[in-house]
Amino acid sequence: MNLSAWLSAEILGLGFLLTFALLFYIFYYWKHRASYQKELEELRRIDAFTRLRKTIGQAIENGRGLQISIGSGGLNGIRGAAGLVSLSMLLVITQKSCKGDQSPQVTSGDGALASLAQDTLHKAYRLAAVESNSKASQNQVTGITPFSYAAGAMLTILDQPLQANLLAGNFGSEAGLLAEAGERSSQLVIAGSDGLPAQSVMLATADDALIGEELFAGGAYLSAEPSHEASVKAQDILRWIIILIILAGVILKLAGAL
Amino acid sequence: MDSITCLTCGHLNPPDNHKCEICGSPIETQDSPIDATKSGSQSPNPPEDLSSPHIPGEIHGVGGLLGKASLTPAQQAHTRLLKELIAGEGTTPTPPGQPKMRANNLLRIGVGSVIILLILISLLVELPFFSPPELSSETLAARQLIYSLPPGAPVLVAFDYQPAYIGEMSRASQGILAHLMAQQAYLTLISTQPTGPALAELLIAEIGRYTGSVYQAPEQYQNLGYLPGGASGLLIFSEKPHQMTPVTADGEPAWENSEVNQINHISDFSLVLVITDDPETGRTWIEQIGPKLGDKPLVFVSSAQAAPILQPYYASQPQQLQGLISGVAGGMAYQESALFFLNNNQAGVPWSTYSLALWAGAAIMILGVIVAFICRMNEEDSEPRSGGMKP
Amino acid sequence: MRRRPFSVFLLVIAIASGLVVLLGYWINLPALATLRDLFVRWAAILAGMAVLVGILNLLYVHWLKVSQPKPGGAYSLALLIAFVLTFLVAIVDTPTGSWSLWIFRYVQLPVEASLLALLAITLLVAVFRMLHRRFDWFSLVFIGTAILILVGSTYLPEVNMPVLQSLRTWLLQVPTVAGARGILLGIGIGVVATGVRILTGSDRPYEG
Amino acid sequence: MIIGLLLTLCVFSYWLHDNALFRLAIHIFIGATAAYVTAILWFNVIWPQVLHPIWSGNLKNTLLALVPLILSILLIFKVFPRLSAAGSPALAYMVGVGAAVAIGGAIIGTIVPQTLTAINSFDLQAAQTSGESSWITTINQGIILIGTLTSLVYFHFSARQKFNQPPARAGWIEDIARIGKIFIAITLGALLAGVFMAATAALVERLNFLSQFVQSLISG
Repeated sequence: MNLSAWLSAEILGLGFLLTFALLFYIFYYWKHRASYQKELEELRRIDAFTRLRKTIGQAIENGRGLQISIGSGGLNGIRGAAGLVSLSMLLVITQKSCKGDQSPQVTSGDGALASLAQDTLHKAYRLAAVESNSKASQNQVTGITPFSYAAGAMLTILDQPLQANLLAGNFGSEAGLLAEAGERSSQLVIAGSDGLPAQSVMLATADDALIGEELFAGGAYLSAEPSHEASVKAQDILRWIIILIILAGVILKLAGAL
Repeated sequence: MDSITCLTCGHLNPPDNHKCEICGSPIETQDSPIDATKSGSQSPNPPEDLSSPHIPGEIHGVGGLLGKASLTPAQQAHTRLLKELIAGEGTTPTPPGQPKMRANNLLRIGVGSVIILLILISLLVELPFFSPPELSSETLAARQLIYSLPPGAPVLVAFDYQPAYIGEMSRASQGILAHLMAQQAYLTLISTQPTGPALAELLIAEIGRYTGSVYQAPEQYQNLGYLPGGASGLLIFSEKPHQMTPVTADGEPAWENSEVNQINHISDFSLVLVITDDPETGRTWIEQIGPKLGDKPLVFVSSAQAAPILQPYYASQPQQLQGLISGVAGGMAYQESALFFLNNNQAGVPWSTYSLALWAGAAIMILGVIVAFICRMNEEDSEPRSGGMKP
Repeated sequence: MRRRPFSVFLLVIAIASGLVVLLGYWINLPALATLRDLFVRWAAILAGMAVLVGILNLLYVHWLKVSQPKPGGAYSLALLIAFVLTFLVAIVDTPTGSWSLWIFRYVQLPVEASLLALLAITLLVAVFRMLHRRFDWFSLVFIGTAILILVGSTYLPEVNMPVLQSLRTWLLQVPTVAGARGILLGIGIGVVATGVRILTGSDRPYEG
Repeated sequence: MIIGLLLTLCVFSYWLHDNALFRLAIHIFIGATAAYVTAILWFNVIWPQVLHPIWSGNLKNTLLALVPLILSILLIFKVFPRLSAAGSPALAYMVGVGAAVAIGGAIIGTIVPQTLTAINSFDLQAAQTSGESSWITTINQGIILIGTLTSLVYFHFSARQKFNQPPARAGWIEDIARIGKIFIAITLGALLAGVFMAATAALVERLNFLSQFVQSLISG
């Protein structure tokens, strides 16, 4: 007998969503109240993020910029989520680096993402109370299909004396070409994507790769924002809930209850 | 000053280095900016130690592996070149300014020339060395579904792959598309990627060249062109196809032919065939369209890179995918098994050359493991590293 | 920090439109369903328009490079010329006309396919570099699986390798499925987290 | 045909070294692709879905058709730095709907089905009835279950800060995560093989194109 017949998928899904939203709010207010200082120590070490945080500082020291490629996913569906994560990372990175007049170079493969990146840059300048000096070429669409985007981004990577490349967003296997271009110009390459082929390629080509869900924790690892912290905590708990549901379901199945 | 140990490969680097000479990964000292252009001096232990011992190991490895792939003397010469080049990664005298860039370039050129020459040679010799792939159960299932289609059955075909994959995807899908045409199905072509419509037209024309009878629009197929909005677009298309795609790719009114003018819901198609290179796109189709199809079958032609993710949907209970043809192998198997003959064995991606290239790739990867292992042996004295992404 | 009224307005738009669509997944009211379909359809059309915005941005940046002489201005000029020519042909001849298809076939396809072909070489080199970077069991399992599957995907008549092929099938049907399911679930959770942050207004990428 | 050949060679030259020909080919390619996409957009989106509906049908349809038109115009404002702010509402709308579709897709499309499949695939009855010997099937199902759970655990982020040590997760979580990492490595390895196969197909196809061209020249 099929479990989905016994338990309506919609109900289960709604349960997941509400649980997550609830947990998110609880943690959000908890973090907000308690004036938390050591959020970062509360997360397991992920080499890619550790190195990224160092690199941001070094970029300012050497006056060499960062390039952030936020992919060509657009805003729809799961790909869109990857793009939104990369934007929240862009906000944090720009806030940190624009004081040293080293605001990052952004490339994207979609108009909506590029516009959002522009707004994010402005917002970062505003929050950092720095005069916006962003040029049109600082945030550009380098191509409109995944491969033409990758090809254009390769050229911008090869052209500029960059400290590091962050590939965060929706990519296909063409991400390998971007990573290789960064390697050619001896830049550090940190890469993460929601696409699975891209992840395998990044693992092989990039200096540091983010696997699966790690990309979606980017905000929490880079900033001390309570909302990011809260969502990571909520993610952890939701994950355990799913694990328990699977275990319970299997046990019930073995017991023949389903 | 003490020399710095690279946390990544354990290699001892001179104190002024910021990127490891061996692995090129940044050396994490708090105050040292990662700047490869600064690191350039020779490694404390002479690089010859790194390279010389592993030559025999490689001869064993390469001989053993490429041997299976029937090496011509020319190819052996090139594998030897490759070995020297990898040895070069340790030994190349690296002038200040570009530490391991040159070694990397040499490695890239070496590896590239080996595999390119291998492919070119086997293309010219054309030896039918590898036997054609076997017909897998999911491919067989797809074939049975096509056979069961009545003439004139409306079939939705999605061309959702990047033009870059045309070699693999056309080889994978030619068989089933030619079969659909042989069954006189009425094809409705669509794509959620703007370059899809052109790919569709090209493939239809190409198959026409192979089979001798070219499908004609709008009598035998209509090309609905580009469907914007990814998941959202599909969601609406599945319920209101006319509303979401009122015209064809070249702006003519669509849905005019008798085979399709009665179609008001995705489940009115007799079969949905999705040709994709990307597991995300594939999952979007399965998740948005699958549930709405009712008892109508959903069949995939997928690139080899998407197959590992899509296969579970075929195996799942209840089955979310009724047929799957994956990669060049799947396409070949389908063609071999079908009752008609496509005269395209030497066009596009010849199976024998392709197989040989895969063998060469595997051999080079094994070579990489051997080289890395031997380098590792030489680094034994430095602190061991648990490595990569720590759990 | 007090929010400006405009950003409050944006916040309301984002949350309202999002909630309508989200509720449509669960609450089964005809009116809501119609509204949701309308919203989603508009979003799909806008996604198409966003592509156009991207193209305009692309052209704008390259126009700047051409107009105010910069290094690489010539390339940008080539890009703009290629754009104008192709656009004229594709508009006059329609995107599926023979001329448009000719350009597609002999300009776009070769470059894209060649880039992907380069990736094959890049990956092989990357394997060397990766194993030098970190020679640990994770990398070895990673590369080892790849090798096994590559070898198991071909069929030698002389050397029959049932073991290799069944091992490949097992790898693809058991551990790969397990790992993929875990990763996909993880990504799913991450996506939900991102979406919730947007719909609760704690992430507002749209406010400049 | 000759153009295709030249462009192919230009791109392949990047394999040797980054050079002007490669850059030229790439720029032409980006321009041509963008133009083709623009034409497709005109024929499939802008005309039939945004402009045409305005003066077709009754007042209600016209009004409904005005909304995407206005939103589209607002979106286009985003291109011009001065008018950029005017485009934000359209963008906010897209972000809102996009986030909702993402949540819906992730929950209805991925989380729930994958969870249920993980449970349902562990099916002893099926194991008994299946052709192959039942205990092998059961073992495989067990492995899949363990793999799914452990690789999920691998992602667990929260950790505890011990006294002047890097933050680490509880020991037992670490152990489970280590197992999960093996499965993740295998999955990504399988995908790497897939990507390599796809890329190799492209390489073979391109080289075949070249060699056939050369052969046709030789044969005249």
